Amino acid sequence: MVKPDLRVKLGPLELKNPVLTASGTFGYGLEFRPYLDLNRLGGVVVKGLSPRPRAGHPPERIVETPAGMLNAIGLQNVGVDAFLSEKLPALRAYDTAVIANVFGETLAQYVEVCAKLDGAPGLAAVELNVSCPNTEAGGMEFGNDPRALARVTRACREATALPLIVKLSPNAPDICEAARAAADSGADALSLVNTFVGMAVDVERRRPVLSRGTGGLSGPAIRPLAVWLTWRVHRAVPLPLIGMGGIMGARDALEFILAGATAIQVGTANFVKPDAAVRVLQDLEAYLVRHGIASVRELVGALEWPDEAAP
Amino acid sequence: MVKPDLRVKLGPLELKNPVLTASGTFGYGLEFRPYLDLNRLGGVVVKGLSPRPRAGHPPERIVETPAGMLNAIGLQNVGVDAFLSEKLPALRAYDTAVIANVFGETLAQYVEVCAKLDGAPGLAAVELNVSCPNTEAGGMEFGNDPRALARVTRACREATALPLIVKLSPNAPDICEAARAAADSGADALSLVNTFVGMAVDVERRRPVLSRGTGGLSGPAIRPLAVWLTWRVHRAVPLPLIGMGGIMGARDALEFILAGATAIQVGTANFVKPDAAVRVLQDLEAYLVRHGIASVRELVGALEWPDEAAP
Amino acid sequence: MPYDLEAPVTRNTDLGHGNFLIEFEAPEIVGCMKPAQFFMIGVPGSKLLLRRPFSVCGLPGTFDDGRPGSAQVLYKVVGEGTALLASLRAGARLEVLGPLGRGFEAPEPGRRALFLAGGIGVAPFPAFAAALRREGREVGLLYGARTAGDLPLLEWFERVCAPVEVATEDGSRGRRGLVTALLEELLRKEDPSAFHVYACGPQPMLKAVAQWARRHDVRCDLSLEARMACGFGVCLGCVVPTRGSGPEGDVGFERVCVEGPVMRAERLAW
Amino acid sequence: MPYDLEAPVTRNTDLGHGNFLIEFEAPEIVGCMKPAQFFMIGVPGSKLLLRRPFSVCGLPGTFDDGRPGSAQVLYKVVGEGTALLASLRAGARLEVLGPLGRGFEAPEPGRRALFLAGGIGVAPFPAFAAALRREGREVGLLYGARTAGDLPLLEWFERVCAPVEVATEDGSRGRRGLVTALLEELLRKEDPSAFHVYACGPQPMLKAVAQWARRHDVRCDLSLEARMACGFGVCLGCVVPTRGSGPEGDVGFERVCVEGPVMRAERLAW
Ligand SMILES: Cc1cc2nc3c(=O)[nH]c(=O)nc-3n(C[C@H](O)[C@H](O)[C@H](O)COP(=O)(O)OP(=O)(O)OC[C@H]3O[C@@H](n4cnc5c(N)ncnc54)[C@H](O)[C@@H]3O)c2cc1C
Ligand SMILES: Cc1cc2nc3c(=O)[nH]c(=O)nc-3n(C[C@H](O)[C@H](O)[C@H](O)COP(=O)(O)OP(=O)(O)OC[C@H]3O[C@@H](n4cnc5c(N)ncnc54)[C@H](O)[C@@H]3O)c2cc1C
Ligand SMILES: Cc1cc2nc3c(=O)[nH]c(=O)nc-3n(C[C@H](O)[C@H](O)[C@H](O)COP(=O)(O)O)c2cc1C
Ligand SMILES: Cc1cc2nc3c(=O)[nH]c(=O)nc-3n(C[C@H](O)[C@H](O)[C@H](O)COP(=O)(O)O)c2cc1C
Ligand code: FES
Ligand code: FES
Repeated sequence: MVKPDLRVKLGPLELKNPVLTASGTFGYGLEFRPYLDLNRLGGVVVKGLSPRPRAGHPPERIVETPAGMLNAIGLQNVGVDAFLSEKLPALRAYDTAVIANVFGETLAQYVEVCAKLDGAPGLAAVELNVSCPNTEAGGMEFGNDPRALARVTRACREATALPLIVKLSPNAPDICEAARAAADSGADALSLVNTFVGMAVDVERRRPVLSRGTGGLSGPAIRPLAVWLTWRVHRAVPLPLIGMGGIMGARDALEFILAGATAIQVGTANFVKPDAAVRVLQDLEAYLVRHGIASVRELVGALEWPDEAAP
Repeated sequence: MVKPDLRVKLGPLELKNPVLTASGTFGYGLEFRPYLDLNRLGGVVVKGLSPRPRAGHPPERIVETPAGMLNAIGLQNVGVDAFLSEKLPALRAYDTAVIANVFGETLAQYVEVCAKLDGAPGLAAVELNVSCPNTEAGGMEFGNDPRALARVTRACREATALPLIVKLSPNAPDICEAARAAADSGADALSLVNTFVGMAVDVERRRPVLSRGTGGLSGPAIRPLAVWLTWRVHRAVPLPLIGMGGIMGARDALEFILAGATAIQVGTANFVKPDAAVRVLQDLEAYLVRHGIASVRELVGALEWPDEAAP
Repeated sequence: MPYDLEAPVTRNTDLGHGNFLIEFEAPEIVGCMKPAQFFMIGVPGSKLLLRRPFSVCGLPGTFDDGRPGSAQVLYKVVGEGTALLASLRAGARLEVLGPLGRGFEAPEPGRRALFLAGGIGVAPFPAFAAALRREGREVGLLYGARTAGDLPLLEWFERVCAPVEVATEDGSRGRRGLVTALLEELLRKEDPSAFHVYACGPQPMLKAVAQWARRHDVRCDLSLEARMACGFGVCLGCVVPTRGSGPEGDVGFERVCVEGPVMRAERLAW
Repeated sequence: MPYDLEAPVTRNTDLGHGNFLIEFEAPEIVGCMKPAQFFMIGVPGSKLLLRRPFSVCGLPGTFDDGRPGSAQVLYKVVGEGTALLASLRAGARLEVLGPLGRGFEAPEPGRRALFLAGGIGVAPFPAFAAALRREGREVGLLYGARTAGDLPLLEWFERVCAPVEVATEDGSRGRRGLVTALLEELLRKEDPSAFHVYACGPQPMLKAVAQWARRHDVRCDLSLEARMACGFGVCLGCVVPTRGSGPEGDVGFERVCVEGPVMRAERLAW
């Protein structure tokens, strides 16, 4: 059989294959050069960028939980300027879509980062991390308030001509409402999900393990929840989706694709197996060959909903 | 050291120890006689009861996921009358609090079951499962709509003099709002959490594994989420709480107790290790002895919130 | 009465083509177990949350080289749990709950036992065949599979049972075709009411056998499979639709782990 | 350059009191590994999602009975991951990523190496001791623990290093008290600037040593521990506060897995 066609389109963003790496789990990409060929990847989403460098939270920042982990890194990052001058030049040498993940504590900070990224050569898209407390609105996360989410999306839309991806939080009261707010405000695509808020307790010391008390849950534990949210958003909103949450192998990636994701991101798996993303890609291709499927696009949302099922 | 005091009080409901078994994971209790001494348990919550017997959903009803499982049993049960005539007489012979889990598709059904249970000798309390679609309100789950939740709680409160526990759904847009609605409407205690909605896809057959499409996620995977929700509700509402979600051992039970649960329920663990609940109890007692803690009640909500933590 | 034990593996033999025969020591369980009852088996520390159901294949007296107090389980690697089992060596420990479920009943006096096995569905038959032969009963086996490699323990059955007839879908051994064709053929030559049919295998095969048995009014028991969480009746996850078990005496659901795994063919509402 | 390999366990020796020495074959990694660098080790199919970090304890040439192309790791059972390791036999397979992190640098010419170990914190020292001794350098060890059983490999060090002094909190071996007392005592007798101190052990011990080294202006390197998810710099989970690394040159956070595990004591902002 001829090689299956892996190309996918997320609105204006064209990818040579649907396998990306998730923000915060792949550093600035370059750290993975010993483990895999970056040229193989559909894209790389770098660690979240803020206007200025950030130190992040004190330890403990991470803890393992059953089939998952909690993290409260506190968005430590080099800042957008250092990213542009020190990281991007090396990264754009690879044949992969470089996507900048952006966050802010105010609308102005989001806009500032987007504007700086706007003209950057070798940048393929911007992904907005809206799971960040809005300090001007009492600390409620942007992503949990559809109006704030719409405002930040619209402002970033105006600040950059790059394809705009909005990354949804699973902690929003209604993720479909959030999806619609982003869709109506100029997003080209949606990615989902970010981490779920959780807590682990050190029962010997009788305090939370993490210094921040809570952290974001990622890894295989959340996959059934994330697949379900992907399918819900897929049926609610006409935008292309990027699915993630606990993808360890191609089988898991296919769950998201069948549930409506045009592309997927590999996150926590990168920590466990540094070449996880390339393995996902290889095995995805093998699946298409085995099933005689000419293009991965045929599978997007191709889940057959059982007759007996709930609507 | 003297034996630690394990007694706890959930409003009017007094238990000899805080270890209960969760509804739907312990049958009608009697099935566990080969595996453990029912007299050891603080209480047994039986499978959800409806006015009339229910056949439940067709297979597939369950599927394992990482550190968890999805179920869509469809509330198959013998009905409240058969429970009262066939199950309760044998069960009440044991020195353990028997708690009836109740659900309905209409408010009237909840009330009907509560009224039938009201005078039943040997019944210690009623637990309302409100994660059930309200057929009179377009199928939205009672637990996801604070007003419907308040109404059903108040109606059941009037229908029975038994201690009333309302079991919260983690799928509600705001679990604290649901908790307040139940508290304000006459609940004596709250239990949390019920299962999270999720989905698993059979990628070879390109359809959901479960006949219903979705199922409820339980097991260790959800523990960090459930512990966090317990702590949130504990700080929001003054009612006693019963915590659950992925408790496999005493360490896990202690996470919930420290986060504010006065008692806990062992669920999925009963499938994996039929004597799990008694092991939890034994090891909990050993922990108290090791730490020189006179009463388990000292630990309820005793989590030290770190200074650096988010509020 | 079931026991929940830690059982040491005494051997784990690769029979080729992904089929393995594992043996473990569990004297308490083995002492009260009947053919076609099953175990829930877990591997401590593994990433799988739930145990997996496996029929007892061999009990003391089934295989000549079986150890006292031990049982054998015949399994095929189809996923993570069975792959994990296949990786174990002697000395490893299993968590074993059993005996569970309702096993096979011996045929009425005068009837001959006829086993229908599809591939790994042969697993519950050795213990039953050995027990029946000890009582001097006649036992026949019709054994179907996709291909010759998928016929584990065939040589053992050829020593113990008669007749033993084989069908493979690719014709690589015995007749080309399905095991149900062997059944039709045999019972064209002989009087169906002289037999008690026991069938175990993939669901499509069992459905065909059940239909056939209903049509010809042959006494037929099926050993069923289902996804299981608990194995002892409390999760309600393992049900099959059966006639007369519903709330109003209509079609309802019964548990493979308690009302089965062996059920009379005519009860199934497939 | 790190490799991610499947490495067969060649032995796993119980040293008593929950301490084990495991050996595995990983020639590519071992060929370019330095003392105090570390591995991320996972057990395939286990229920743990993340690998666990372990220092290299022995490299070819460290232990007389070490196999070529193999490394030894000294570990203590403290939780699920280490308990799982302890259950493995020769022939089991590990997932091993390494070498990772910055290891020990040899002391400047003329300085003597002085190791400070707290319990299982002794793990990175054998490979370093052997390498320094091969170059004819002098190596001393001050070894503290709670009790006599918590002093794994003490006999080995007594053959290779001098002086070797021991302190236990319960006095069951050597001096009663903390290892830092041994340090103060030794350096009261000798000129601190003749030493390069290397310390590894529980955080309170390292903090005390770091303070002491700052006070006496002794060159001191610490081998740190932290919870790790990745081990190669991308999760930012393993940080410690260090001076001068913050966004404005203030206190910031550095990664134990990349900027460490060996860090100069004065850099830590504890
Ligand atoms: C009463 C009973 C007795 C059984 N006896 C045997 C036996 O003696 N030997 C043997 O090899 N197998 C037997 N099985 C089937 C066996 O339980 C499954 O093959 C096993 O659970 C698969 O586990 P896994 O982790 O390897 O696969 P999974 O990763 O769980 O699943 C792999 C594939 O198997 C299917 N599957 C999963 N669980 C079951 C199940 N319980 N029944 C049918 N299909 C399933 C899945 O749909 C999937 O296609 C029995 C099942 C039951 C219910
Ligand atoms: C660079 C480095 C090198 C190390 N070298 C060795 C070594 O050579 N030998 C050895 O025995 N141990 C070493 N450790 C510590 C070892 O990684 C932990 O003991 C191990 O991860 C515990 O895993 P577990 O699953 O058994 O315990 P868990 O169940 O994960 O935790 C058990 C206990 O250990 C604590 N803990 C968990 N992870 C760590 C960690 N990374 N550091 C410190 N405490 C932790 C927890 O707070 C808990 O109290 C090293 C750690 C690092 C970072
Ligand atoms: C340690 C860590 C750091 C993360 N940092 C970011 C981040 O900076 N920006 C962001 O949008 N998401 C971040 N995420 C979320 C992931 O990109 C991803 O949405 C989530 O982990 C779910 O996918 P997974 O289960 O495959 O890891 C982070 C996740 C982890 C585990
Ligand atoms: C198979 C199954 C059936 C359940 N049935 C019920 C039920 O009838 N009523 C109810 O309130 N909760 C039911 N639950 C939810 C459990 O009581 C419990 O809230 C949930 O499983 C979380 O706890 P766990 O992770 O310890 O299992 C069921 C759970 C499972 C796994
Ligand atoms: S497997 Fe749980 S009821 Fe049958
Ligand atoms: S362990 Fe991931 S950055 Fe150090």
